[in-house]
Amino acid sequence: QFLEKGVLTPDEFVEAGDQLVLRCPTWSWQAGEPDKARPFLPPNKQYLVTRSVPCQRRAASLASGADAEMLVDGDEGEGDEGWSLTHANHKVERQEEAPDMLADAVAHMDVAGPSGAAAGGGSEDAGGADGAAGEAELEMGGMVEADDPSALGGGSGIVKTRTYDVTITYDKYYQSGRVWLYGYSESRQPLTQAQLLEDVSADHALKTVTLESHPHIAEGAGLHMSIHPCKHASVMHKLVAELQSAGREAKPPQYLFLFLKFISSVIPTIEYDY
Amino acid sequence: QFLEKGVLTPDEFVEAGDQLVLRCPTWSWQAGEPDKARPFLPPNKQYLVTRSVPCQRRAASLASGADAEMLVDGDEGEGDEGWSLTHANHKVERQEEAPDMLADAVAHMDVAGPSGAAAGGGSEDAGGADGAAGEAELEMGGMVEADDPSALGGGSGIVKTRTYDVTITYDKYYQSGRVWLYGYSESRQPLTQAQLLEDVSADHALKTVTLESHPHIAEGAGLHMSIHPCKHASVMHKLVAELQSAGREAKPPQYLFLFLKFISSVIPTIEYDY
Amino acid sequence: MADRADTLRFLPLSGAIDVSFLTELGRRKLHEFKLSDAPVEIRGTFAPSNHHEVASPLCVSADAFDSGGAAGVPPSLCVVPGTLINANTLEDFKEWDKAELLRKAAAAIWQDMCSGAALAEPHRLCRFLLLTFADLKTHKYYYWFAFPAFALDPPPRATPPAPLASLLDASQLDALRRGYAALPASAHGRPAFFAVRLSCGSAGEPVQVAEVGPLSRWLEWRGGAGGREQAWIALCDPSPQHAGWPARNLLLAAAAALREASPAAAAGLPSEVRLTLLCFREPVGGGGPPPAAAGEGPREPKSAAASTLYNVTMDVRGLFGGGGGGGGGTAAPPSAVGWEKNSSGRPGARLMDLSAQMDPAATAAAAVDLNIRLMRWRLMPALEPEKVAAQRCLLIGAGTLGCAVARCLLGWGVKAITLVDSGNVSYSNPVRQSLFAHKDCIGGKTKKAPAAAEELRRIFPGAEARGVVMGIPMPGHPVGAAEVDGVRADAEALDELVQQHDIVFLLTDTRESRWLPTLLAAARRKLAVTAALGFDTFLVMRHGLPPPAEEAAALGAGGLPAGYEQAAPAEAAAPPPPPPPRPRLGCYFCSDVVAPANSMTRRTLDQQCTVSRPGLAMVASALAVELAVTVLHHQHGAEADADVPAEAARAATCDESPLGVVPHQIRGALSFFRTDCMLGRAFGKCTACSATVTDAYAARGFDFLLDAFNGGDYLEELTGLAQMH
Amino acid sequence: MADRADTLRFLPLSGAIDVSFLTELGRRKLHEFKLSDAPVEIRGTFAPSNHHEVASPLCVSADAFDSGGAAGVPPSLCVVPGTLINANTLEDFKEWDKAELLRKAAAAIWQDMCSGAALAEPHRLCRFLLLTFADLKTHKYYYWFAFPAFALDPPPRATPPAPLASLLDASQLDALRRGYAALPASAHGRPAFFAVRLSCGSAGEPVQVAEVGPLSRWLEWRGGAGGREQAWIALCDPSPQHAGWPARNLLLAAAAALREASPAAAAGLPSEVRLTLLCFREPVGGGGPPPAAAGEGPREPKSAAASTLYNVTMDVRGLFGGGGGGGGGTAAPPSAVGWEKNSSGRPGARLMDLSAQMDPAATAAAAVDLNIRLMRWRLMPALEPEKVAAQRCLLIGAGTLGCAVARCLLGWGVKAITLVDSGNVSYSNPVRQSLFAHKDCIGGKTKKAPAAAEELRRIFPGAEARGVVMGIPMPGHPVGAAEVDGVRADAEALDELVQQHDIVFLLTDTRESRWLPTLLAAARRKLAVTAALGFDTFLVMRHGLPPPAEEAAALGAGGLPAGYEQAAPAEAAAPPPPPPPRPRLGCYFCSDVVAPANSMTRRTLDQQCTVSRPGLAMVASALAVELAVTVLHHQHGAEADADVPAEAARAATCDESPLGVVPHQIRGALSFFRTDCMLGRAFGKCTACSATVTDAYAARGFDFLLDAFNGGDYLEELTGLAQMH
Ligand SMILES: [Zn+2]
Ligand SMILES: [Zn+2]
Repeated sequence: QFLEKGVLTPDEFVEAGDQLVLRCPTWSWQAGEPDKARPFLPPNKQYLVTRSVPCQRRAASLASGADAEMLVDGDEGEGDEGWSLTHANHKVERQEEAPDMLADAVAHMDVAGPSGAAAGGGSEDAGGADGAAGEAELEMGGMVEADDPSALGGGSGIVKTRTYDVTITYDKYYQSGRVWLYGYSESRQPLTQAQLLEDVSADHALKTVTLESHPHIAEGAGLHMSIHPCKHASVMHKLVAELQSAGREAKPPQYLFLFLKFISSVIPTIEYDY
Repeated sequence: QFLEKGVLTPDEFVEAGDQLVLRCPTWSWQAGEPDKARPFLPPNKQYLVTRSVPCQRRAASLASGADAEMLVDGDEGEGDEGWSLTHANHKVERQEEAPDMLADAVAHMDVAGPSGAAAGGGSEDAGGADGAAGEAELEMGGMVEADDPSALGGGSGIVKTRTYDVTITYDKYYQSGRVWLYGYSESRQPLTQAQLLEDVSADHALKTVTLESHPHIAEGAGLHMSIHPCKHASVMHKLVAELQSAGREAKPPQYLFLFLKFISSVIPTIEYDY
Repeated sequence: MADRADTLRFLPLSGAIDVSFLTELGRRKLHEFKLSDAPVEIRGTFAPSNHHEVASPLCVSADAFDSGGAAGVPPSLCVVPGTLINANTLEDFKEWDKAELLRKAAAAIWQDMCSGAALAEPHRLCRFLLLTFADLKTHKYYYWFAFPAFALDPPPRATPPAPLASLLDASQLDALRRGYAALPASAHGRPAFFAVRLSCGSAGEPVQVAEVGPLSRWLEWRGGAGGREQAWIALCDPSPQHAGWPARNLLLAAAAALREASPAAAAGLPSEVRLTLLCFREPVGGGGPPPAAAGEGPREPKSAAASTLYNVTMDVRGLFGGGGGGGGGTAAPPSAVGWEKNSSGRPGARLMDLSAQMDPAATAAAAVDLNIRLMRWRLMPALEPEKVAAQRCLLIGAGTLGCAVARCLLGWGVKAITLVDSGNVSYSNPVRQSLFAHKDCIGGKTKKAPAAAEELRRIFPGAEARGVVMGIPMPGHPVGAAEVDGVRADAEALDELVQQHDIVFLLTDTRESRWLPTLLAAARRKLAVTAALGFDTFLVMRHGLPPPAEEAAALGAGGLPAGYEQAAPAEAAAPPPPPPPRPRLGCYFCSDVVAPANSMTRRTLDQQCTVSRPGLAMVASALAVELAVTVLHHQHGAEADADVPAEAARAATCDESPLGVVPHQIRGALSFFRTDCMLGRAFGKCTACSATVTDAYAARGFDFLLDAFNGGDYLEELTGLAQMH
Repeated sequence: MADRADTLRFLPLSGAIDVSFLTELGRRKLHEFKLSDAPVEIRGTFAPSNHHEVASPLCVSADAFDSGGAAGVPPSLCVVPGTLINANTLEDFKEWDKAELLRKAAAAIWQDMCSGAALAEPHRLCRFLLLTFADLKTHKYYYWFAFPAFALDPPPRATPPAPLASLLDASQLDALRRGYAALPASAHGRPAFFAVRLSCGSAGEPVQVAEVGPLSRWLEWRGGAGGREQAWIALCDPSPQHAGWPARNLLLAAAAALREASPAAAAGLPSEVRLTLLCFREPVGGGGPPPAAAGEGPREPKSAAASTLYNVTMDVRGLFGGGGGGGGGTAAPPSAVGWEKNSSGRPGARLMDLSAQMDPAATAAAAVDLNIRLMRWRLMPALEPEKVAAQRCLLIGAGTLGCAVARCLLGWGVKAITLVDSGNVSYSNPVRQSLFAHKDCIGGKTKKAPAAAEELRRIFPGAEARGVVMGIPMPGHPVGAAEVDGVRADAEALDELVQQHDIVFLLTDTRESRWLPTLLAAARRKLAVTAALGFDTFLVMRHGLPPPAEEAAALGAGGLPAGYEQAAPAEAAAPPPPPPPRPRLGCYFCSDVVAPANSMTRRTLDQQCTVSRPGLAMVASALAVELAVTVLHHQHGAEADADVPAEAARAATCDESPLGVVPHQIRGALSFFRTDCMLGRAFGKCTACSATVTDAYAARGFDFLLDAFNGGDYLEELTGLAQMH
């Protein structure tokens, strides 16, 4: 039913995942928490992951220009909505400014906001004055390392970016893949939910992002951001139809490549492989 | 505004209460719980009470016949609803059957029902087998009273009835009296709310009965049944208008007599004085 | 007269404890008595009986503890002094030497009688004992009243009572009443005992009430004016018939006074004493009848108790200290009686159990029940809230819609609510899903269905709410071999649930999850109500009920119900065939031309991810419940047909319940703040409710379902829908 | 070349701890390590950089504890062995002798270098230390990575790096990649270090990649084929530019191997060693590019990092045991460096604070915020959920309507909700009033307003909910002298509350209790929305906003706004007068011809005691909120005019917000399952919102209110309404 409806069976998902891992070795299968394993998938192939994927810019910075590549047809109503992706919006240009760490910190404060629960997060980026066992206190103190002219310090042209762990699970209900994102700030703090949302393109309808516990990962990490799969089948169906009308073949093993291409329009600045 | 709108000021309420106490000495003023006293009423004239008023039959037994005396005109809608009382339905005929104690007990059980909270109530009337320290256990045991041929036993023609404590408070919001009922079964158990409802005439619209804590009595007693005063003013207005059209005068001191006449149509079998 | 005299029997007083007394007793026990069980002086009151067959009890209220006699007691009541003994334990209460208690109290009364104090201060005659134990923790109060009296041997005898009205005419009766009302107030309220002086005219002349006075005057009045005057002793009688209990001590006190008054003559007097006792039961007091303005003429008299007169003969031999000794009253008192009998007629304590009053769950149940009744009273007699409340409701989905529907059902008094959902409560749920709170999100492992059921019980302890954690198998969602058993169990459990309930609410957020419940509701002929949301539009509809199986089979065979085919040969004139049934109403899937599996690519209202205006679910859920309630009130219930009221003539709808029209579908749009009723008939090729489908389910059961779950086109082929593409 | 050589600087590795590692660390700490802080062998991974300015971190994940080398590690990653020391306390963590720790780890590496083991098993060269302290209670994790390396004096020097592509043509580059990919798998995943053999053709001929092999081959390849071959040492480089940190030990190991390989020659060799270092950064691995089907042609190349070559010169004098001693590697190691720097660039530990992730309240706030954003994304860009969420809402009444309105507001993300009510929660409330539960009934003393506010916070901790226990003074309810101060305080407090909020919802169950809030909302120009219930009918309406005071004054004076009168003389051409304003919308009282005090006898919708069909309040409350939200989206906000869409042409409404029509009144009847929009203009004699009334309030304040409360006809006389009777 891949061609007809854009949906995928569990077996097809495994097949497509094997293809992805084979061709894009930054991806790998994971077993996940054993007690969360789904019976219809092999124990060691429960989900796919690629880690520490850089994400240099915020999706909002792409808002105006880069969208011409992506067409959404259909209307807002109950009609025949869908995606038409002619080009994945994946080219990242050099950004002159450093990542906006202040905004980072402010966004975090917004969320914790009035409840006074603000703690940690990206705050120390903004000066480390938030008191939560600031790093200054943890500096080496008495111990002095040998002077090391061989080590590069700042100004090396190396950019620190947000990084994401991207996982793909199989959604039995929607018979489709489902993407989950867990992000870290430039200083390796887990991103708050508000920060995560900065990396989602808000410019199109039909995107439904949720924050949930990951189905295969221990709860300790907090919530993962996920693109809700309710529209995946219809979008995949559309993409398959486009390919076919262009005379190309589309088979389940290629599902994830197409799928990730589609997802990259939702999270355009997260530079995972596919 | 008594004539115009059927409402009463606190002072008029006191005046009317004094009249009631004077003419129907079974009624008396009460101070109630000092910390619940309302400032706009004299401390020792917070509410009116008459106790142990017998109530031999259930209101439901009056349902069919006796209502011809009471006319309700107006419709159910938003129009000009009202009461027309030509005759208070207060005559109680001899009832051949003993009060239906079984029904009493069953009604009680209905309420406590599935929650298993049934305890006490009128249950021992039905045989005392409900285990809650049955009275049998409390009988005199070893001690035997002298044989007493002068004492009447059963079969004396004396009927045990439910009894009610009837109180009238002043409702500041509705500027009217408000009647509260607390009842006891034939064996002097407090009536459950379901039992209380058996003594309210259900045959007319516009009656709104609530169960609430009494505004001047300690909470320990449980809830009292009250006729909600939301319609009192309009009914009183109507009654006053009728009196006037019949050429009689209607003044605030007579309020409570009229009021109790009106209330007696809601609780037709509770034989209080007015 | 003596030959007609029989043992005079007295109606025992009945002690009535007020809840307010118990509340006050509890308070004093805690703050004042503590562990003391020393006697406490209290007071009770009784009224003269004013109902011909109801006795006035001796009431003990919160003000029983008030010192200062009758202060605050209404003038219509007689005050009775009493002694309270509050035991510390139930054991103490049981073991208390009640005989001794009574004996002591009686001895005091005896002393007063013999000394003559009783006549001067007659409140000494009527006393009571109250032994209590307050189990404050369980709200149980044990109590036992005693009204001490003396058992004489032989007992006093009397002629049958004569109605006072047979002796006094109306004017004399009135004089008596006025005389009583004019008695000076005492420290014990309305006088319970008094004396009446009568002047007897010559033979044939009526008796005249000469004076009403305190009991102390009786002795002086007795036999005055050379025998032309009589004096009665009178009791303000709590008993409506017979003589009231306080008369016992009154009579004995009077007899004692007689002996005392003429000690010299005492020895010579006959052993019998004759007295006239008036049991006074007049509604005296107050400032007269209410003003005429209060109604149309004087109030209807109650079936009032009537005063009566007794001619009493007492054998006082040996009672007052042998033959002679006057003055001292030192004779031993007769044996005392007076512990109250319980409701079985045996001496025994009673129990007032306030635990039901104090039980919040029972109180809540009663309050909710009352609210439901109130609704009927408003729309009497059409509304059947009990019928609504008795419905067992199955809610498929415990999300925004499920929570709101459950709450609305609770508002209608529905207790049996089962929620089916497989999901967990997530952090964004509580602000929209009204049965969850923040705590349910923490940990991410709280299942919605049981959490919702628990909250329903938290709202109303009487709710019989159940949460079933279960996924709904769906067509087009193939079942792997390893999962077949689990899916079978789910499908069977769901069927079981549908059969156990009366109404099925379909409240999931996707199209295909409604398929199996729709099919099961059709197969089991249960009322099904669907609510579905868009962003700012909603659909609420009821599913038409398929005809009963036998009827459907008969109609399918040839148009005549099955029963007729058998009956026809036997009867000469076959009954006329029933009118052809109107096409029934459709289900949620009836307007589809594809099977539900396709829903992913054909999005309709409910297939969008659940992002809608927050008010939408509240509106749709409420309407779903109200629609079901309206349908329940229709004479044909779930089989009721629907009609869309024409815009111009709304009132002229063809099918109504007492609650109003019973539409089939209600569609609304928040963008217009409008709702409209629509109607759709059942579709013969419907993939969820057509006979083809229900028959296939009846025949093949889970195997059929499995085919539907697995095969995308199976349902379309089966129903013939595929041919329409 | 030497003259161009400069100190070679290495990009330090960056340690990246994964949350999953912390979770696993916490678990092992609890169940395995307990109080042990003994070293634990773990593993980390890094990938070669594939982004021209982003360095690949050394990642430590939950699987770091997995024994068995690289099992489960994707083939694209290099495995790095590490040592974990988990301190028991923060003090231990701080006080730990980090210099000693580093020294020991470096000594082991030194030993491997000197013994030659490093070249044979190059994973011995790249190691890491990880010192941690897990504060499991506060979800704070302290950690410090060290990547031991040796600081040589003088440091190695190198010429500027040459891009690999400048030396190798495309085919040779490909050969190199394929050669690397074909390297045998090791127990440590993708080889981090390897060797490349090159054959150098005659002058001018391009360099050919002859072979790619393990690092151990390097020594043998070096200088083979009579100098016509070269050998490079290569690092799979995590750094996108510069040389990656692991190259430091690689270079030193190579130098040591050189000395070792020819001990005899060692003494005679020059003190400088020259090496060629390849920093390999190719996206090697996998089964080739994705199939063409995945898109239109090959994927856009990332801004990939490029491999580079360094010609390195190392001064090794005195490094390896003076001049002579080969074989032993007994020389003291150079000083070690490698503790990671913190984000300030100073050596220091880092902290990962998961408390925000673990804080349920923050999580809930984020989840709700997300839900709100989702709504905008659906209706982008018209929806302004932030604007809605920022409204401060005052709810007069915390009963059935108040609870439902508050819940619906919460659904819209509104946080500032104040409920005003003076009542207690009674037993029949919870089944209909959705912010109360059974527990709130017990005792009968729980105030509705604070209980509702508390429940709102229980639902959503971010709610800034307040409950104000306060009665609403009402016209026609005279205020006794003793009460004046209290009523004044209430009225003033209510005015204060109205001013502090943006929207006032009127949700009481009687007519006259709406009067004061209506007046205050008009006086303070706040949007007021009323909901009122009958048994099965409801009314939801917004109150028209009076013109601003100055404008009203101006209009009252003569029709021209006040500003114009002053400006006119100065300007030659006065601007044209503004068009006459359309009559504004009415308030709840505008259609009345009697003042609210009369309501007792003139019952309208809301004056009946609150017995209504349970669904009614849910519908009315939801519509009240949605109406307010729609109005907020209108360009004129609360001043928006309304129009009733004609039945025939619903779409052609004149005044709409992006959310749809903005009606004035919505009336609905459950008996028809219909709602209709209606419109009523403001009434000049309105007792609640007319200028007469608001002016009187502005002028006389509470004294005016007191007259209104006390005098039944005061308002009618004031407004002139009395003349209309
Ligand atoms: Zn159907
Ligand atoms: Zn107005």
